[in-house]
Amino acid sequence: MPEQPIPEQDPITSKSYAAHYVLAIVILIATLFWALWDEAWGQRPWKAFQEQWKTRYSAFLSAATSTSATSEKGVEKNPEYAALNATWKQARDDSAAQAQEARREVDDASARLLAVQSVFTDRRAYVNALSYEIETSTSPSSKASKQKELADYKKEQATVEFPDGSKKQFDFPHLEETYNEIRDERTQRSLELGDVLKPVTAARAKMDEYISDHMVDLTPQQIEGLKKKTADWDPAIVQINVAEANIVDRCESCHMGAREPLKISAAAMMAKGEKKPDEYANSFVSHPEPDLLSIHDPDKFGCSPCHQGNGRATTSVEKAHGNYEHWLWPLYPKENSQAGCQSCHAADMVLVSGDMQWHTINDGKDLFRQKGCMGCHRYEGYDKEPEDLNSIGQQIKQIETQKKSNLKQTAYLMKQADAAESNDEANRLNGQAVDLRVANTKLDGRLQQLDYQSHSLMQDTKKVGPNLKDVRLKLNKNWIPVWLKKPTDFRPTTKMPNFRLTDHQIQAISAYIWQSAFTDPLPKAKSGNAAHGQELFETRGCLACHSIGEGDQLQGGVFAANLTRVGEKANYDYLVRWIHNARERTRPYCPYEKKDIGPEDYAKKGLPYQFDLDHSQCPNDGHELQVQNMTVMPSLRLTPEDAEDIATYLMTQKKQEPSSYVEAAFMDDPSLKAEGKRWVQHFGCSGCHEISGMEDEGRIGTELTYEGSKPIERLDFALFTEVAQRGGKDAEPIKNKEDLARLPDGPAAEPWYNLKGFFEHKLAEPNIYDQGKLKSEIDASRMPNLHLTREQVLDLTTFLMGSAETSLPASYQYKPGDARHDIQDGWWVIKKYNCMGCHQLIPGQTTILMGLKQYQDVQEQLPPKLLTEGARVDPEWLRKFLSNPALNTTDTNRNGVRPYLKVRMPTFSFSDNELRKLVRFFQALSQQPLPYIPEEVPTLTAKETDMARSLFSSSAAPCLKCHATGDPNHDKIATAPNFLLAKERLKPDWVVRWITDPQAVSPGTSMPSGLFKQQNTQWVFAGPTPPSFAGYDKDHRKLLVDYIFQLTAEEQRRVASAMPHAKAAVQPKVNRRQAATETRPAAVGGSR
Amino acid sequence: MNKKTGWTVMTAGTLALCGLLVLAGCNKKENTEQSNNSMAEQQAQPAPAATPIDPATVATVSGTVKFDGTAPKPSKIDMSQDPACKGGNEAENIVVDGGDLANVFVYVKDGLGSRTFDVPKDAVTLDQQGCKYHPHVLGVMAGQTVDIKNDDQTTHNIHPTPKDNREWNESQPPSSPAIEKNFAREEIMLPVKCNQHPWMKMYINVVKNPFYAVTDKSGKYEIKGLPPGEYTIAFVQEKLGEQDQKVSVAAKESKTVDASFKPAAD
Amino acid sequence: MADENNPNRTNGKNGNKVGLLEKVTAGVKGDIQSLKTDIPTKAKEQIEGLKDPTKTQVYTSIFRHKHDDTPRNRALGVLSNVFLHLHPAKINRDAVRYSYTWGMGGITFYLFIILTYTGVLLMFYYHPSKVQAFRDVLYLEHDVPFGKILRNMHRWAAHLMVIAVWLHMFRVFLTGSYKKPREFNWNIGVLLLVFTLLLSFTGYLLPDDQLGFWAVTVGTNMARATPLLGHEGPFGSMLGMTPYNDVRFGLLGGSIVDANALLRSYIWHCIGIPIVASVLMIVHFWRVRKDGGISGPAPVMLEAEADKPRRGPKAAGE
Amino acid sequence: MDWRQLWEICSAPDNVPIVGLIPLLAFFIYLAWKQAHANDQLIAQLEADPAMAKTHHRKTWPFKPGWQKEVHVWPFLLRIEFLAAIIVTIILMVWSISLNAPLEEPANPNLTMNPAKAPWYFLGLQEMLVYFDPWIAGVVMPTMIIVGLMVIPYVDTNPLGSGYYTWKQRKFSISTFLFGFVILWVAMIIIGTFIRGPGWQWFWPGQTWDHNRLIYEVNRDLPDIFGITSNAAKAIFGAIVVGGYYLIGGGLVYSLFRRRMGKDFQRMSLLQFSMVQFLLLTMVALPLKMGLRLLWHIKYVWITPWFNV
Repeated sequence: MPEQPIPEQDPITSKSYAAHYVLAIVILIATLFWALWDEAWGQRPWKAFQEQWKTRYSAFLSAATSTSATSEKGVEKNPEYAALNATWKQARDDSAAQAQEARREVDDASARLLAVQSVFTDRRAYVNALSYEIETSTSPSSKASKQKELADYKKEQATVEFPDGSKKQFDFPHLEETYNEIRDERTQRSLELGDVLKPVTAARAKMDEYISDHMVDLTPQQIEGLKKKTADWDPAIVQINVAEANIVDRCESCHMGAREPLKISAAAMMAKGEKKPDEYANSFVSHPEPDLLSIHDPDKFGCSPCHQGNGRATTSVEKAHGNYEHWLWPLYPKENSQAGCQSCHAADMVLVSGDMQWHTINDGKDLFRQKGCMGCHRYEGYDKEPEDLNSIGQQIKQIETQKKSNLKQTAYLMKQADAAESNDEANRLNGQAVDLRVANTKLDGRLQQLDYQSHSLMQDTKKVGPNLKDVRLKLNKNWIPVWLKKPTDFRPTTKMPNFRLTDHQIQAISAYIWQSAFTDPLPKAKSGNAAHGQELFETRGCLACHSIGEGDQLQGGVFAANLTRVGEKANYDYLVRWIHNARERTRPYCPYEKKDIGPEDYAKKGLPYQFDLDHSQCPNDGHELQVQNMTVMPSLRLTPEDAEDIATYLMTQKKQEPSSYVEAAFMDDPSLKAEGKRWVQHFGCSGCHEISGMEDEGRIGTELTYEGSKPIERLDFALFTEVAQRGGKDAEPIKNKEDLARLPDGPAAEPWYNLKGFFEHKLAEPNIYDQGKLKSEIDASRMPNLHLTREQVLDLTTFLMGSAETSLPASYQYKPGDARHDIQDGWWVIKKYNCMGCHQLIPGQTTILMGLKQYQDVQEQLPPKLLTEGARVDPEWLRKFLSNPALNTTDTNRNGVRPYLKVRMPTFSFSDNELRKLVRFFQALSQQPLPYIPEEVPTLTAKETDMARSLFSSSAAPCLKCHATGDPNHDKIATAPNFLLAKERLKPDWVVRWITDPQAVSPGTSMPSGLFKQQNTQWVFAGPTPPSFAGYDKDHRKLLVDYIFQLTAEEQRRVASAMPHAKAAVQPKVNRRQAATETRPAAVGGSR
Repeated sequence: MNKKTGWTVMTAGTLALCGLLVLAGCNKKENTEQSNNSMAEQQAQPAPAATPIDPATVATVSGTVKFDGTAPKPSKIDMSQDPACKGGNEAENIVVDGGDLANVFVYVKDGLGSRTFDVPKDAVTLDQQGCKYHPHVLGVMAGQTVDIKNDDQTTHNIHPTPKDNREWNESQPPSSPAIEKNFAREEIMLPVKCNQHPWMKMYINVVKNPFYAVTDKSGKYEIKGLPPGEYTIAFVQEKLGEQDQKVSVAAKESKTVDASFKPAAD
Repeated sequence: MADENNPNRTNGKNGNKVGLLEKVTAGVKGDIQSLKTDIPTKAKEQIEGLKDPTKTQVYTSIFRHKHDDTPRNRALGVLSNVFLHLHPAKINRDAVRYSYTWGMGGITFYLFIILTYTGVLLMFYYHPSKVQAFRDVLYLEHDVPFGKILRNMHRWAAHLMVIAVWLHMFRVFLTGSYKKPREFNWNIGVLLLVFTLLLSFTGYLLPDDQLGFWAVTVGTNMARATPLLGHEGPFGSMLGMTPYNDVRFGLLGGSIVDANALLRSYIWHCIGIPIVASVLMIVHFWRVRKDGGISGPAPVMLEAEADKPRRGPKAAGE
Repeated sequence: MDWRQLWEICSAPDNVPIVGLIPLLAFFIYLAWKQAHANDQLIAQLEADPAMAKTHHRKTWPFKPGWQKEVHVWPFLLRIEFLAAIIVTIILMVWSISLNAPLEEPANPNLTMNPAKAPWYFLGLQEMLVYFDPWIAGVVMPTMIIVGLMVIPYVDTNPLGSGYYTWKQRKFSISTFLFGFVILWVAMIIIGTFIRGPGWQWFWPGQTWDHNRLIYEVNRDLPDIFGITSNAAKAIFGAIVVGGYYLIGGGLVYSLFRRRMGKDFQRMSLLQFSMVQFLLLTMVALPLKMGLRLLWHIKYVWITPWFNV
């Protein structure tokens, strides 16, 4: 087509581009408008949110106004309010005439003042200007002339026209005087007016105060204020900007209701006619935890430090929440929101705000320890005793070097001094030498402290699992391989995870464990009474940690092992020893020599084979030995017979006979030992167990302290990367039903390519990322299946997600230096020993024992609540009590304070370190200062003593009816501690609070409230008082407390015998003797 | 060709434009499905209007509660620790007289719909006499006042240990005025005890309707004034647990509903 | 303005010794008279004059020529305009066909202008430091009014410019426009291509994000292998090249892509390369004119005419 | 077929220009071919009819005596330029409003991106890294490209085809350029963008980019295939092979030029010709080396202690 038909007109010059231009320009303008729209609305979706907010919140407030008005009316109906109202009206009427007069006077004075002021200020300005010229003029002549001018001016008369029409002439000094006079007069009159109105204002304030005190919700006026604020709102970015921490959070641009004073629910924010809360309604709700916000003021903390997300972004929900590929800190999902606590509170074992426990994160932290995660994974703060021991060892070395060099330097200085040229020089050098010797003494002191520290740390080092050096003494040999196959088959609630071992691995591992264990002889124990054993087991408190029964029958705590089938695996003799004192070790271990020390080592040095906390030096080299089993199981101070009874009972707990286990001869095969050792090392068994030859093995897992800040690319989703990113039908790789049930959100349907998804899947089925991969035994994932529940996976996931490095400045970290630090430290110990299995430490916290059937009717048999323990007890006494709860060195088979309780406070053998931490913890928890300086208890006069005694023995408050007296007959029925302990144990101020309202201190206590009542300002006894009380105007409570603190055994006996007590009166002699020697041969249920 | 090419360029441009638009449209992921399940509806269904009770049509339910089996011998209680406690005392946890079971709390558990009932102004009395509670099982409506009296010459303390109500524990010296209390929430077999006399124990039953009764010594009870309808009647015994029976009563009917408890397994 | 109507002159002619007062009175009278008559007429005239704004001094000073649609004025419109005078007044009738030129050269230049403009605006908000850079981009995206579209336009215009340059070069090759006498301008064009790519590349690092960081890392890692000058290149280590003195170190101001690299990148991107590229662009445009305008569309040549001197367009006969 | 993966690659903001480039390039090649074809037909017609050649205006566009041979820039050119500016502005604005410039995580030297890719216009060079050592791919090659482009006007001695689209008159130069631009440059970029996934491995479009994919690939050196072990022998062998390639290739180019482009060849100076020869052979060496690598897994041809080719 070289030629085309030639058109008439030249197309180049004749063609019009008008249409093109019109089209192009229309599109261009449209694009421009689009850009403008995009800038104003498209990029600012929060504007739509705020519009919705205005309409919906206004509607909500209108609804709230009416309820508020009703409730205000309700309050106003109250006679108290009516009285206040009447007072107010009365005062108003009374002062009306006077107030009007005073007001008139003030107005009059003001008017006169105004009249004078206008003239005065004008003239004063001129005087000031002239004065300035005089001050600054340089020539004397002009100065003089100006001064004259000033004097003349001041003499000039000025006319003031007063409001009443009169005119007066003043020269300047008089004018000034008049002005000041009127001003003072007005001030005076105003004060008078104030005085007149004072009762009225006061009455009014009382009324308002009454309303706001008695209104649960906001008052209608307050709501009106909110309504106006909402109506006047212009769409604008709402942001929190904290430059110090680089926080810019605009979350409240959409979440407008987060900090509103009213509680806003999504349902309340639905648009009219909708059935489900939409995106808007959900975003307008109040912050669910206003108390948390009051601690963490959002104006200082912003939102993102806790919740994460992209605080700056406002262009879309997705962007603002940081839920896009390139934002490193996406919003924590709602169920994991407590992960945010971890960014500042990583050092806290337990997070409590007010009485609120943060269960998800607390349980996560607790599980990490309880399940023994730190056996394989280092995590800052967990199980740090070995590390501390190490660092103390280094410090000791350093100090010793320092000492040596000091000595050398001293010798050198003295030598120099001897040869010095002048006496001054010699004295100076000698002085230096002396200083160095003193320095060495100080270092000695430090060394001693470090020695104590390492003794403590050695004592504090615990293992999650049992000591496997004792397996030969302890276990049914044939049971071991069966156990290793799948621990949950034998004991569904065990902590021991499932390592997915092959049969060969099991054989090798059991062979190594068996062959490397101790073969020392065990003392033979007599067989006991199983029925009595069962009673003891159920009442002594074993169930606070241990459980018995399976499935629905399960009773007790999961802190320690479930003992349902313990009879199948245990060796009776060992069990007796264990129950009697679990800490009793077969052989001590010397970490320096890295060997277990036997009698032969002691014999070499001619020492007796004795090792305990007081004899913890290695006979070979004097280093600190591990003399205890590294278990948290305490001693219940049982008699050997009781221990035998319990053991006998436990040996009956079995489903099959121990002899029915298949003979495992391979365990004695020495050829398996070497391979077994490799596998034991490979699986990191020594992270949780003490195993011969592996005391110093390191952890085999990755450190998890900052696991939550790992970039997603560093987490290996292996073959599931694609499905995790894509979501959809086959997004869930876990097929195993049991494991699937562990996923908090059920099988994944959405994409789960994020930290949450990774952790949840890993925890639900630890080898999930091996699935489909061809891996050798060595390469396969070693992480065992912890058989967690759905909640536990959620808790741990939350914990791990929160374990992130934070970009917040150090000042945001919760690292308190004061008593709060003691609380932080204490929780680690409290959790370590499961104190909360028996004791309530936080209001609302339930203990394991509380949930047990046998306590439902006899709650007074529960261990005491420790809600105000620090305020209650003397810290020094507490320390003594904690180290020996029997409060007695010889008769230990009892409770020191509450002999009437069947459940027993065990002896935990706390180290000095832990004792210190615990005492400080309880004191700090009750805001008590340390050291404790006891309040001076005044000595009562004879009359006062008589009066107090009458209260003490009053039939209206028969104290000794319930409180123990030391008389065994009486104490059988006693349900409260002996008063004789009070002096040493209690703090008087607390006792006053206690007897005033025991229910407020320890809810549910047997001690009744209402013993005292308030009469005017005086607290008096609620029951009848003898005539001697007439005219006594002091506090009756105080009187009784002072008496109790002065109570002697003698006095108590006297009172007790005077009491109408049938049996106590019969044999007073015997009782007296027994009380005096403080022995209690027949404690409650203690013997057979 | 010239003109054609021109338009081709234009079309290509427009196509490119459209392509971009499509791309853009797809890239901005719609984020509409933000519905939040946890914030599910909390709107209560509007209560259907309760029909007032016509006193002319009310029915009566009565019956006897039996104990099926050998009655356990009530254990003696030793009250010697407090001389003020006089008289004999036996455990009252299962009181059987010739097969008739006393102290069973009978109430209409279900079937009244959304009816609400006024709280009676009269107080119920709980008496402590001879270190025993009278009665041993008490029925009371939520919010109704309970007067607790002490007729003994010793101090008692009254210590309810409820599950759903507030716990309290107050001392009551001899001849002191009655303690007035009430319970706000429904709770069956709410235990009350005295810490000073460990054997002292009784149960208060707090219900939301006036249709309840406690069986007497002969195991009899009677519930009056019940509007016609279908009900679930519950028999609750402190040790033997609860039994439910469905019953339908017509107007003015007098229906007999008996129950029988078996000894507990242990 | 009062010159012609100065009443003083007439008064003086009479020769009378008129008093000063009279003179002044007369003068003021004259002024009033003049105000009454002259000013309205003048105002009228001038308002009339505004009806044709092209005749005003302001207009003519700007446009220098009339706007009547005459060939002369059309030519002058182009020639007297500093922006348009890179075009000749008249061109080959077929050179206006975009099917021939594709318009890519012009589009490239236009994009360069857009890039300069948006780039300058971006510079107001950007600090080339490790601490600030990424934050500034976030700030641009979330806070600055029109910041997001500004950054987007800069980025996409840059990509578009690379494409436009390639297509321009492609077209120039296909039409043989590099041939005599335009050989040198082709070379300038090649250099401009290189600078366009370098401009884009230096800008890549500036947001200081992963994308830019790794792109630049990959890009500059090649410089390690420069023969002789890179420490991993052939003969490099023989010449004593180490990671701390080779050509890559010089490019980045360090052995890794870091704060110095960011600063260097920024300066090259905002100052260095734009200046060089602008100069080359001026030369490029100048040479287009000097080499005889754009090459075509020229009349086709026949094989036989290949070795004869090239005929002018006029020879393409009637 | 993993459509999601394909969509993810195509919709990555920085890949959109390439997605746009492909249809644009196709369109403009078509546009150029159309005009070249028309011109070629006209040339053929004129060659056949010398009389007509004398009188014809020699353009494919219609022309009538009396029409202006030159038109005013204002308004005939400028109106088109302005229109183009408006259209470009629209495209740019729409693009900028609808598609956000990428911004990824803050730079983190400790976290390597996989794949770490250069800006898209350099992906051709990055792709070359697979086949050549960095010093060739990253330094020598770009230099050669620039130099090669710059010498084009000086070695192209064909006076025909200046100022109009043609194919028949410039078969060699156009095909060479198309080969260099479309095949070696654009196609390499497309491979680098769409085909190269994690680990710079080859993924067909629609194949999932699996980060864990492992490929067994042993690359040998050419001398090894011939059982040459000593370093000196390898160096010499390589030099021979490379030298041989240029020698034999040079011969082939020579015979090609002599037979097919006699006139152009005659117009060329020796320097011009050897330049063309060298650049052409180097350009062709590129796909040859790629073929060696992709088909026979041959890594190096020439191994010396200082550099490898």
